[in-house]
Amino acid sequence: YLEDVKVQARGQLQAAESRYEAQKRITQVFELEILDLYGRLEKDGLLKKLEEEKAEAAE
Amino acid sequence: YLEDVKVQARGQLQAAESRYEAQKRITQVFELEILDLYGRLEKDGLLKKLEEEKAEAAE
Amino acid sequence: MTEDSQRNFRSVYYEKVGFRGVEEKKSLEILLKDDRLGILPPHHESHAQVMMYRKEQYCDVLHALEVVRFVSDATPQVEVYLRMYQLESGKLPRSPSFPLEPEDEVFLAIAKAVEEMVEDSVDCYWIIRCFVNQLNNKYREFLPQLPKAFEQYLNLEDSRLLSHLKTCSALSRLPYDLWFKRCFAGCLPESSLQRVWDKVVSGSCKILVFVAVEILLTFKIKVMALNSAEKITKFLENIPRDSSDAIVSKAIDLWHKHCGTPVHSA
Repeated sequence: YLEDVKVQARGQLQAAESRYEAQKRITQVFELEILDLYGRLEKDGLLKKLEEEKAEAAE
Repeated sequence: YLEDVKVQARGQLQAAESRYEAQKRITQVFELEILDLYGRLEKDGLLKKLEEEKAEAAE
Repeated sequence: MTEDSQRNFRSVYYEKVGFRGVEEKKSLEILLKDDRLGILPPHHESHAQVMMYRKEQYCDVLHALEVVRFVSDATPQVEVYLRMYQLESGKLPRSPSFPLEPEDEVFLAIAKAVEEMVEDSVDCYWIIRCFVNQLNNKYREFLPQLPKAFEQYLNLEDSRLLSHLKTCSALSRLPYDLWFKRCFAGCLPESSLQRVWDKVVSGSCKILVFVAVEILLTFKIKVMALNSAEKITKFLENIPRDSSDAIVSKAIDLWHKHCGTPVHSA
């Protein structure tokens, strides 16, 4: 019975691990997208404006 | 001893789940950031176009 | 006096007044390993793996904040902890320059105090996170009742002092947020604070009431001499730090007197 419990626990842990890995891959794709978008904004020399707007929005 | 194994497994599972939940939150934040950055790029693109049109009309 | 002889003096002093001595300083770290905050399960074999999960989660969240440019190398460490906590609870604002909410200020005060007690930043974040979660979840309903309990126990201990506070209309304006929301973070020095938080973490938020009552009793003469709510509050927010160890010791006695001897306080 003890072995059963151990096997079951290991299974649950593995499921949680693989959910995490899947989610992390999504995050990594998004991260690349964000870096790319920031790059484009910077290239256009508009980042400064963006930051000004962000600061204004906070006021 | 069986109880020990169960408690230990539960602790590990909770930690794994928590790591997964954090990753999900990160995905949400990244998603919002991407939408926001696209919005700003589009706005800047439109603004540029508008200015170009204005300049043309003035010629 | 060298650092060593100071420590000896301290531990001798602690023994005299009946406390465990220099080990007190480590108590929060012991709590961490003890699982009373639920950070680590109470089994050593799984500690390594759980700690790895905790560390990875910390790194994931921190990195994410850097990606969206919410924190940078210049961001103060306690603010980094705040942003991490906000992200994890789905409360990250749209911009880092938005004004902070009162609950954020509470978080920062607690984070500053924990930062002084715990060196490792991963441990530090997890302790803050769990402590704040405990206040927000387990104690959510109790904390608003503490000012009333404070009034009751002060009445039992010194009704004249209570009358004086009422006469000055000071009772409703005492620093309750500092006492009960921030759990004395920024009010008591680190060593005294640890002994109070040790009790809070172990399940008694009522200790906060007795610390507040002891502060009033300790500074009775001073408080009785002040006759405006504003002056009284201002004084209580900035009490002299050198008396805090004695205050906490007396508060724990008072707690035992009124609430018996809870099992975890031995």
